[in-house]
Amino acid sequence: MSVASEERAGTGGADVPSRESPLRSVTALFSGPAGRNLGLVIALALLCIVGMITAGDRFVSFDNMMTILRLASVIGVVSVGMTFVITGGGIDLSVGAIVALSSVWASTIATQTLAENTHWIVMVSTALLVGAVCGLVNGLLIAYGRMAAFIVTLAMLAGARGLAEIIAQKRTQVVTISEFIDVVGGRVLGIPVLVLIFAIVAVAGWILLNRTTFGRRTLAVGGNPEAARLAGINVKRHTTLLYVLVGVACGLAAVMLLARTTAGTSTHGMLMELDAIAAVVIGGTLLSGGRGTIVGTVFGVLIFTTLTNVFTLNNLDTSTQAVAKGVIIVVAVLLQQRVAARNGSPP
Amino acid sequence: MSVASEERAGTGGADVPSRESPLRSVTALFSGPAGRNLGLVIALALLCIVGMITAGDRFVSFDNMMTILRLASVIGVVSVGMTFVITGGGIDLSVGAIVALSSVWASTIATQTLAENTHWIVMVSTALLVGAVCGLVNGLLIAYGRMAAFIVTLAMLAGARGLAEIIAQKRTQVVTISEFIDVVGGRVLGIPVLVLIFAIVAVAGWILLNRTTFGRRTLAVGGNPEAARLAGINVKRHTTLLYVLVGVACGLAAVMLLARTTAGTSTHGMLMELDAIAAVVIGGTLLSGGRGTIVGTVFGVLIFTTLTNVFTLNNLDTSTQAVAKGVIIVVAVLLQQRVAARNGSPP
Amino acid sequence: MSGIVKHFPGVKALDGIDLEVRAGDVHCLLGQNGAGKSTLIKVLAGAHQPNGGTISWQGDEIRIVNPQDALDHGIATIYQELDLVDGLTVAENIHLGHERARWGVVARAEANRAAAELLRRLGHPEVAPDIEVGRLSSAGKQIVSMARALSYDAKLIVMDEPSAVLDQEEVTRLFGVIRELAAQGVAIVYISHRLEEIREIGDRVTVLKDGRTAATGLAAAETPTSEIIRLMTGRSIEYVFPDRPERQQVGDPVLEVSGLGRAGEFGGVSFTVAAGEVVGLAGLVGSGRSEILETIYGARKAKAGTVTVAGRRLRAGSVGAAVSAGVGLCPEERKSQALVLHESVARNITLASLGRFARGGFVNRGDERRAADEQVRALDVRPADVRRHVRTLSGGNQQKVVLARWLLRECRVLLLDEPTRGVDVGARSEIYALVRELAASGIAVVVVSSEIEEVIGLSDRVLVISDGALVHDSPAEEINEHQVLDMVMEGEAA
Amino acid sequence: TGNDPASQQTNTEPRAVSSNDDPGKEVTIGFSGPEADHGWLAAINSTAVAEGEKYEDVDLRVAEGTNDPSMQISHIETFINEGVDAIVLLPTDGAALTKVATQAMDAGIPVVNVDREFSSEFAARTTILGDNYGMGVSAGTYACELVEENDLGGDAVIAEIAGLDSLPLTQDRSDGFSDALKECDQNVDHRVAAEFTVQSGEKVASNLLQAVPEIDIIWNHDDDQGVGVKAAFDNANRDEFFFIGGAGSANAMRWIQEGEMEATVLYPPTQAADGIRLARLLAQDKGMSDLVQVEVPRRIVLNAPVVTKENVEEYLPLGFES
Ligand SMILES: Nc1ncnc2c1ncn2[C@@H]1O[C@H](COP(=O)(O)OP(=O)(O)OP(=O)(O)O)[C@@H](O)[C@H]1O
Ligand SMILES: Nc1ncnc2c1ncn2[C@@H]1O[C@H](COP(=O)(O)OP(=O)(O)OP(=O)(O)O)[C@@H](O)[C@H]1O
Ligand SMILES: [Mg+2]
Ligand SMILES: [Mg+2]
Repeated sequence: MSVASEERAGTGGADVPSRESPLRSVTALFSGPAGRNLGLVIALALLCIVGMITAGDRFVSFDNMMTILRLASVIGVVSVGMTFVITGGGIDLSVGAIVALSSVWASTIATQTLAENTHWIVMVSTALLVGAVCGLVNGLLIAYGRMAAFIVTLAMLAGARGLAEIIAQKRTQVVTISEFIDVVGGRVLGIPVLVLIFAIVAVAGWILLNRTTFGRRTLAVGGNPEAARLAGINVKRHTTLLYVLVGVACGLAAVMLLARTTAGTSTHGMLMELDAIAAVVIGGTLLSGGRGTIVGTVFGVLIFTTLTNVFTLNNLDTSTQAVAKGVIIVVAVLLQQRVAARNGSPP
Repeated sequence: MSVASEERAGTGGADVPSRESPLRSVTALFSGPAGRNLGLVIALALLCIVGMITAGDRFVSFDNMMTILRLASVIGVVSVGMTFVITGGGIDLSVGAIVALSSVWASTIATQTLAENTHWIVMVSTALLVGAVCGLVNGLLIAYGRMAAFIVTLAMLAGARGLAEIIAQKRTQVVTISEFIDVVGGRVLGIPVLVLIFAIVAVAGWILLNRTTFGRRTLAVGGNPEAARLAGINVKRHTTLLYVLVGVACGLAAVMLLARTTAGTSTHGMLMELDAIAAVVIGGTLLSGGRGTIVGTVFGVLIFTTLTNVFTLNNLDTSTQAVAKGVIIVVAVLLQQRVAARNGSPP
Repeated sequence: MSGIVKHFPGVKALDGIDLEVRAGDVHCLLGQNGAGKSTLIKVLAGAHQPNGGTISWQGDEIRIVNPQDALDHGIATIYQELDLVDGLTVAENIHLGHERARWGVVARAEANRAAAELLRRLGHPEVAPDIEVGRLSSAGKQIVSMARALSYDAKLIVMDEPSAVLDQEEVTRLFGVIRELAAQGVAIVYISHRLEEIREIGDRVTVLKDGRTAATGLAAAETPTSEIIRLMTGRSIEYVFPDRPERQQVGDPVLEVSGLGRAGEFGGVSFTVAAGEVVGLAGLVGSGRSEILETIYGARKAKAGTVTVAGRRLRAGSVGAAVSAGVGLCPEERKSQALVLHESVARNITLASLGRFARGGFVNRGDERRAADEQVRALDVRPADVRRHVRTLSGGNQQKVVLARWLLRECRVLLLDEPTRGVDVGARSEIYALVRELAASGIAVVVVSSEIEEVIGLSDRVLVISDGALVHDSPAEEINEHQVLDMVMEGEAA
Repeated sequence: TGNDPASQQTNTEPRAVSSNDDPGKEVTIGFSGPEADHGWLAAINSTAVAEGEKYEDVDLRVAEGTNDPSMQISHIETFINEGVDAIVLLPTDGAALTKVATQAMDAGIPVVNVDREFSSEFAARTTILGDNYGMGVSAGTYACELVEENDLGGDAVIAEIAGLDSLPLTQDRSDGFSDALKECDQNVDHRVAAEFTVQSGEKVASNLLQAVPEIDIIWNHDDDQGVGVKAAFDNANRDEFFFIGGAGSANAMRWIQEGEMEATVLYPPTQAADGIRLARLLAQDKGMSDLVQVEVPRRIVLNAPVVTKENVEEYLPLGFES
């Protein structure tokens, strides 16, 4: 049995190229990450074309682009965090509530007074810390308490929002530190700081997921937790860290909302969980874990915010918007699937 | 091959009884379905005890029990349907929206006029039919369009509610057929008809899941769809049927809401999806599919509604309620898990 | 390891096992399905916590509380159930948990290079380190698992049935690597159900039976096979294939396959199987045999050709049509394709014939239980408790459960894909006998196996598949192992 | 600044103190309202609770706020089971709560209907209505005045930022607004709907500003979401329009003082507090000594006045901190 190995390439699956059709070779260009997201690119492009046709200059203007991006930024940061949790086989329903609690805690009189006497960075740290602690509680209960993520974060959803209401007494707490609003809510080189933050988070998230051991382990933990455990990964600790990560993302989102709306309230982030999960899943991250894409998530977020923008530019009424949104989601995902299937990636 | 079989019994776990601790023998009583739900029984019992201590007669009165059960009935019917979908490996976020659409469609002037001229059963059928069709659309897209259930039903959530708003023009449509309200909203032998409907649905659901081929196939499809397919089960058709089933349950819930509130509106069933999923998951049905319990779901629903009732009787403020609810969910599930683990069933 | 005890709820999987492995030794662990081999090595690997017993490592008593501990001590394990992450690349899987990284950032080029080096050492330079593991065949995955074990620079490597999914040439290559490792002083624990392998590679043998050590430290070369089988099973069996019945007049063709093909997988496959005939499909791993079976069964949609069962043409791509025409398939990967793991044995057995126990859609659970019980007894599934979750059964017993499903269904055509993978000697001969019995009762059987000896020994007729094409079709008596191998290679070279 | 609970208390104080405030027999009053998930509803709740606390003879039971009519029905059923002496009910949906309110009335428990009206006369003993349609009319009429005063002509660009669009009250406000605009031959050119939250207000407002490069008048239904709306205006540096608010939060009144907002239409969150007062009187079988009438009237419709720079000082104490 001394057959040269290349004769039996079959074993390794390395015979794939030989079986490739001409069509495959053409689209092979896209079989990288770009290919996986080609459907999304097409969907977003179509949406932009519709925007351009129906709203013309009002749509393509720089200001409008920045408006879309600014709207995308808050939910985008949360969605990047959510991508990690979902890729790691979990889910977090409490993101919106954590955003609310962080925003409220960071804008209490006590915090604001302290920040006024020192530096507004105190507000920022408070929000991040509150987010991290909420995430930690989620993570510990899920990983070490072995409870279903759905249930734990649902409980956190109720608990954190209730706590936010108690702290804020259901009032809107106006942020009085104008320096904070000027900096975080302002612009650098014409680009809103919020958009920059989103960009940094997205890039950092991409690197973290695709280029670091943390990211690779996240995929392993989500894809096959038992295999990950047997490979010596501390699955519980890793899972906990994932929830802390999304908690910190929520804290950051709270900071961004504080700057954007100039107020902290317990209603911030209402239903954000659904929007974030939708963006992540539309982007191509598997809800069952083990496969995640930050680029897809960013596209998912942009599709949703562009959709709202185009709707508003066209003065559509809310009910029609809702119906159209439902149809567009289905079409976008079908498109994405067909394109992906053609590129040979698994569905 | 003439060796007596008892020689090899050791491997088999036939030695179970001999190693059983006294504790185990005691709790063995509960190791059946009752055991799996023992944690829930305890949680509900504790809740009732708290209710009795804090609210005394006001809590234990027959009327109060009926109030709890009537509140449980609508969400209960939906949750039973949801149990099937989740057991079959899916999820349905659109239940609330389908309830809204069904209620609105069944209470339009056109339908009501028709019903008035014939019989109110027309209204009921309309609601059930609308629910079934929505479920069918969900099911076809998920099973045959191979789209993620989360996304499809999220789209349906937006679409169906938008459609409901368009049909009702965002107005509340009052049900004028008093016979319908008297019958469905009335009592039989002192028991509210709504509660009877819930009871019938729960029992029927239990039989369907545990005693019929349909239920068994649901478990197989949820547990390992590929194995189910290779065993000759038509997985796609079965999955579609599951969504039709939950759609019909939503239609029925809409009928119950019509009788309960005497009105159809596009705001019916708001956030019902979260409540239903929470009840199902707390009940012990696996979100990943393959394991479902109707009894657990009923307990889950009862725990949530009793909780609300006890809170109201004790005059708790809403925010505190939210925090308490979060904590209680976590404690109930932990309790449930520990008891289950002690009974030897896998977590 | 001495006196290791491990309980599972309801089972005492290990009841005081002793095992001693020396550096540079290839220590073979034998035992029937469910004897506790995998459990023992999982205890050693830190995946399970023992309820009793001690482990000594290089003279010191140690406690292994998690897999990381074991790896830190230099104990690497190739698990029986493939333990890879589909979404990661080959290189990432190999280095999972001990990534080559700087400041947490993976050094991808370096990792790929190291992975390629390991794969080359295993004789598989063609496996690209940067392709996703999910796209590999099971043999490919097994190779990645081995590369992973090698990547640890371990002093003890445990291999749990690594040869189960490999064909003979792969196994030879694996043995080369094992010898090389042993020569470097690495200790190997090798588990297999193929006794001839033990003889070829093993130094010493430990036999487990029912969670206890039946014998330990036997010299692999000297101990006669019959003695080992006796130790394992408590009885002596002749490890032979059942007699092929006289080829009386062959029955009517039941299964007719003509011109069957799927783009890129296989094409132009035509053959017929008569009632009472056993037809074996031989070929290398990856030659497309599984695809052919699955296409006949309708689990994959045929792009060309037809499948006819008892004169009725089956609708392409419909499992339902195949099943109702009386075709059954025991798929290649039992865990992912055949079993609903957290359901009971009974429910897994009756899954395909639920309708029979139902009246008006209601399942008669008594009938169901009785039928399942009957099958469990007939096939000697252990433990013989139909309420037990299939997940807790050992691999071989799981395979029997899958077989039982189709026996209960009473099919006309049975397609068996690697029916004896991971099955112990005793059970194996039982399965062979069973296949014969089934054929005798008029069922047409198609068997795929990577063991050419098995294909020839069990079948009436042997078909050889090479590179997706049918290259040979003859009665089994007229062909031998060498001829088959030659054809397999030639066909591929052509 | 806006977090001082003390300032809240003062809002409910400036009322004529009558003999009716003398302690009477102990009464239990049940109060149920929608989920207090934003400023106005929170103010409704807190003023109601504060009102209840003011009377030693009132034992106020507050049910969990909810947006689910089915849940609210069960709260009312619980009140009936408990045998409270009166119920103050701000329904999530008037029609949906009519049946259970009628049951309460039939059980001899007087029901005070607040803000959103039942579909039957028999469901409430007394109805206190904030006038949603009237609120739209006030806003529209004021917009008409602005058009006239500033000579905006026939093609003035008028935009509307509504609240939660699925609520009937939002429809009423919008209807009133467009009906009033018709009077001066104007119409709503752009309409978006937020969700009564700061975040949603900011979101729809920033999109709106992109959709319409030049706006003359914007009416925002709700001053609470107005915080976000205003943040969007500031961020886009847009102030070419007249900004009219709704509800009348303290924030809005301060903006009016500072000239950052043109006006706001009052929609007092004290209705429920008034409801508690009336419920107490009903339960204690007292009349309204402030009126000549002996009995508590069946129907009270609150005025929806427009607060502008001219009269803001006068209304500031009524502004609720949202
Ligand atoms: N997680 C578990 N829970 C309960 N029982 C288990 C579990 N894992 C293994 N067992 C039981 O322990 C016993 C030993 O199983 P093990 O997998 O070690 O057998 P094995 O010797 O490796 O068999 P095979 O050759 O079939 O792989 C079997 O009876 C099995 O049913
Ligand atoms: N889902 C898939 N995606 C890509 N390639 C695949 C897929 N399934 C199978 N293949 C490839 O098709 C070829 C044949 O598959 P397979 O391994 O099932 O053949 P086989 O002859 O049945 O081998 P075995 O002995 O392992 O059963 C292999 O090269 C395999 O890598
Ligand atoms: Mg094993
Ligand atoms: Mg195969």
